[in-house]
Amino acid sequence: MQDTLNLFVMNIGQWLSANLGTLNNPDQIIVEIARWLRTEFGNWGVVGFILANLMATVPLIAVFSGCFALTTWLERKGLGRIQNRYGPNRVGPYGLFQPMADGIKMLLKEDIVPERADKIGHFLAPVIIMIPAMTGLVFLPIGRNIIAASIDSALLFFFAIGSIVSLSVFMAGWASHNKFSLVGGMRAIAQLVSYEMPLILSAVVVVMFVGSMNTSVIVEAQQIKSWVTSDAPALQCLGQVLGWHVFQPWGLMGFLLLFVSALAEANRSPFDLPEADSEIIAGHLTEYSGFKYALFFLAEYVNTFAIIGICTTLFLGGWNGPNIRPPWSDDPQALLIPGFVWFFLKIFVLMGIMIWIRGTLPRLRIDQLMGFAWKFLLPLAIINLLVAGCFYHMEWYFGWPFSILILCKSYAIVVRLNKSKLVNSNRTYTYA
Amino acid sequence: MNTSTGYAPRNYKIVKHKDKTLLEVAMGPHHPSTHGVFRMDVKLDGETIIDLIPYFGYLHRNHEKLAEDMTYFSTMPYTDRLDYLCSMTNNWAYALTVEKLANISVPERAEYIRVIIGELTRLVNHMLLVGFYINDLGAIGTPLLYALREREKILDLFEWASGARMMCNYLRFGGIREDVSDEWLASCNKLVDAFPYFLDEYDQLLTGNEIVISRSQGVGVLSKELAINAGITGPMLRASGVNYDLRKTDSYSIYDRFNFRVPLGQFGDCYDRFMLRLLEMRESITILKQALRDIPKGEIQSKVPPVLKPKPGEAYGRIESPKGELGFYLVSDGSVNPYRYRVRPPSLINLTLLRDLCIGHKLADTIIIFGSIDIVLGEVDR
Amino acid sequence: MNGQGILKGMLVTAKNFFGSYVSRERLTTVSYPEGGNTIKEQSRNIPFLVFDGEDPVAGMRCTACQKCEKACPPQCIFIEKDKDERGKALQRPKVFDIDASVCMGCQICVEVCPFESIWMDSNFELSTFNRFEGLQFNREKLLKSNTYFHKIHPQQAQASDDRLAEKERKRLEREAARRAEKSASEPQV
Amino acid sequence: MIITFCILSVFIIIGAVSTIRLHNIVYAVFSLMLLFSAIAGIFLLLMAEFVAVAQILIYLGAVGVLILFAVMLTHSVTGSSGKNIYSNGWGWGLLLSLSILFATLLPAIYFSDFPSDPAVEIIEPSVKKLGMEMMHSCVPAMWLIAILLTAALIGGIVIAAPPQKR
Repeated sequence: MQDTLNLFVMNIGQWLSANLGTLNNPDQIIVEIARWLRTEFGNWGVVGFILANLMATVPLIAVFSGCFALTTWLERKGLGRIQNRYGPNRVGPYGLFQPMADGIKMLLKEDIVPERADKIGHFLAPVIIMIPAMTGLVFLPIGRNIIAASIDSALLFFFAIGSIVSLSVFMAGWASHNKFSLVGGMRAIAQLVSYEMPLILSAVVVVMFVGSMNTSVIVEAQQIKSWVTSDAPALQCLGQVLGWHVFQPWGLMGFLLLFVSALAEANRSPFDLPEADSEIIAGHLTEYSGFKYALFFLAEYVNTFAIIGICTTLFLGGWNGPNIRPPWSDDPQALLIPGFVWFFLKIFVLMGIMIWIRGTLPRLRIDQLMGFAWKFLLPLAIINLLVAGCFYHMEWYFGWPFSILILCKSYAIVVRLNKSKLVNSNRTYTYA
Repeated sequence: MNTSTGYAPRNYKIVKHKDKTLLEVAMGPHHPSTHGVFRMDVKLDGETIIDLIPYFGYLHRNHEKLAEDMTYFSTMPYTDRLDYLCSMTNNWAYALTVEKLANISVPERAEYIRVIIGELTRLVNHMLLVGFYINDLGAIGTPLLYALREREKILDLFEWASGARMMCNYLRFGGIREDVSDEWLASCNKLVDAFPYFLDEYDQLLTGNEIVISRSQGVGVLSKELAINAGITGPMLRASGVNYDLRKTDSYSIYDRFNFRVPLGQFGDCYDRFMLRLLEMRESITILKQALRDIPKGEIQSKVPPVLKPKPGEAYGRIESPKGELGFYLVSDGSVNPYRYRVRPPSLINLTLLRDLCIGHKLADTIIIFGSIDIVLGEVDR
Repeated sequence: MNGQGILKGMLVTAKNFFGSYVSRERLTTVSYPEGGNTIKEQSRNIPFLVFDGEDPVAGMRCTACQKCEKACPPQCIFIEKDKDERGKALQRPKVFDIDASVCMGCQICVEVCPFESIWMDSNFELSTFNRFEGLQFNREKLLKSNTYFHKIHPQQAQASDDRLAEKERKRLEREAARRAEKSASEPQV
Repeated sequence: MIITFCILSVFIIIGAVSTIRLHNIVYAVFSLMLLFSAIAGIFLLLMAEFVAVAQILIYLGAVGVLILFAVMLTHSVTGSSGKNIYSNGWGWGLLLSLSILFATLLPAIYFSDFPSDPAVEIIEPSVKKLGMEMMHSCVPAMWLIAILLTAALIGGIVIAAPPQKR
């Protein structure tokens, strides 16, 4: 074992000296190291095979759990500041060690399982909720060819995996044998199943335009090729940004629909009925404590990251961002700033918006939630599909006004249809 | 003896209701949004409420029996604990009743300070109600903390005047305990001028909010006749459109000197009750402005014998507390202690209608209807 | 339902979010141990006994008249009169206990006390590990000097000193008047 | 490759047996889910991504949740009835089923001609080609299914909707 190790170290030194000289595309450093490691593991046999697979997945889980810790801190700080108070500022500078403190607290807390709960279901629920959360991350193109698995039907796989969440939430609700969690479980299934329809339909628009469900192809399609390959750096920057789908009329509507149903899929603010703390204490999480609760929490946040990641890849141009081709490099596709910087920036911006929404909006009732999905989001998604189809075949000077007109009109019609008689009759208050 | 037989036997009864099976849930004393210790046994068909039985009495402290063997004066601090959110209006009602019983006159300056304190307490109470109501709706704390931020300023004024933030024990028979300095009046003026900005911010945040509208309009509708028959008083009654405000009808103490308006609702549902509190806050500000403008100098407490022995008789004094008509009924037999001491709690009487308002609505609506009735368990259980 | 209300609401929270970094008025929380605490001059918590001069027991104003014991609503004050060696009752309490866990700080004892001897303290850090020894305040724990009284409640202390001085002056006048009247009646005899 | 295949097939057997044997219906549904996901795994091994995705989406996401809904709404869920699975003639039943299995399976294997070395050319399974195929050759079938599904959906809603009081 000793000689393979120093052989390994010697190779590293050799490789570094060879490559650092040219550095013709700076954002590919990680990809170069990964490719080189994979060739190195190749000749290690079975151990190498396992290590190569781990290399693809372990950094993913580590990075997104780190993002989870950062978002809990961001959320508590953001909500604090919205409510005119400091966020956590005792543990570490500006409270940065607060997620660690929470983690340790969760580890040390006693894990109470109610006496009448059926143990197997109670134990399995957090395990099963981790599977869709983590596998959802596999299809996110974090940087230029930094992706765990770029398979052909990536998007479809993502939505298929997403539907398992409702199963585990119901198992948690059912297994803890508590009336509030039973109600929470039922609400969760109803909500998750009925919000998958708008989610998938608003994502289909992008597949229709790009022609493939492979996420890295979708992200590539969001660059204006002619501008990016031109020489002027300004044009390169604009090429990377203006190509995003969100700047198309159908893209903007699709993005809004996708973001709203993502809020519902991830049980975030206006739709957090499964664990509505003012009505049914903590919904399906009532009987969980200690590390199982932390697992549920981690899975929920990682699930939110996965769905926000899909939002950015589909509409906000995944790792595309205003960066230019480094002048010293000859490779036309090289980029100065690595792609994952933009990807994580967009994720945290969307997360910030979710925190902002959580700080402001109250909760919907269960029947309004259903009504909102089936009578508001779904028709708009279908109309958006129709408009995108026409937009695809029209010239741009016909397409833009047509789609903008149709989308706004349909939004107004659907709003009027949903306005019930008694509700929002604007109230007059007589003064005696 | 371990009764569980491996499978999980049900511990709740499944009640046959025609053909559907009902889930009986105890929204028990240990529930996050019952504003204190209060239990509702709810029969659920899916999410809609079939039957609701309220249980209260968890916070019963035997207040009325206790008062029968204490002197009139030493019961005063206990009235703070009745409706612990607005302690000074309880003192005022009790002091009013004893003054009626022993016909003690109250000097001018004391009357003005009592009105200022009463209206400040009304602001505090309505702010808390609106904050907790939106918190029950689901906005995690943001409107509540804005309300608490404003409430802090008023509690600082109370602490400056009486020495304590919530349990002030500030009013005495025939006036108030300590005079209020001029700086206090100046800072009170500053607060009253700055308050409408907070209310406008609140309006912009909440009243137009679609989710608040769709969740609270048409929920828990209280008709005029039912409200009058059930003896409902206060903002809940006015939300149904009945024009009955003790400050206007009784015009006790010096309320006839201030001109202010009384807002009335139209439908009497949760949204009206919520909006009414916001509008009443604006009216309280107009009263405060007028009171602060023409408060006279002078002594603050009329001569009262240290150990009060009112001649035998009875008296019933009532005021418009932020929750409704708060009344005290005292019977004295000439001795130092009252023979009978009875409190008319507006929260309890408003609570009796909970079952009629909630039936047919969803589980989430009961929390909102309960929140909009504005209950403080200290007053309900006494 | 067309979303304007929600957007307006979001603007308000955004204004508060950025406001909390800028204006003091939007960030009202005070971090307690480090930052200041907002004790007002009149704020009251648990009563204490005032003594003049140096020696606490000698300078005690309290004469054990037990008025406050009778008037206290939750009856949390316990007084025992002091006896000197020959068993004659002294105008001083040997035992003056206040059960701080029962006392609700209602200030009735201060109003009832005719000798300005019991006043309300504004010190609120009273937490102890033991409910019985820690919160049963005996006489030694309750006695505090008049200077301390002037430090925490300057106006009240000044007012009570004026009243005491006034009473002292009236007593001296009565004394002088009685002496004058006695001396006037003396010569005729 | 072989190891994963063995693990998955073990899961399939466990899932299938426990679906039948378990008294508690809720556990039976969960083991059914295990079965479906193991089958999806095997499809993935065969590089048939689209079919694996369809398997997860349809069986695990929809059929599984549907059965859970059905289980939730039935009354005695914890299966306390505990009827005994073993009827006395189980030996003969097993023998009969095995004989039928071999009578049909063996001739099928014997007569069908496998290509000599199976993986001669790996057909490139791509979703695009499947899509094209679906849209071109079997469009009428697509339309038929679409109409059938909408009819079923509307029928479901009509049954579930509360009776409208005229």
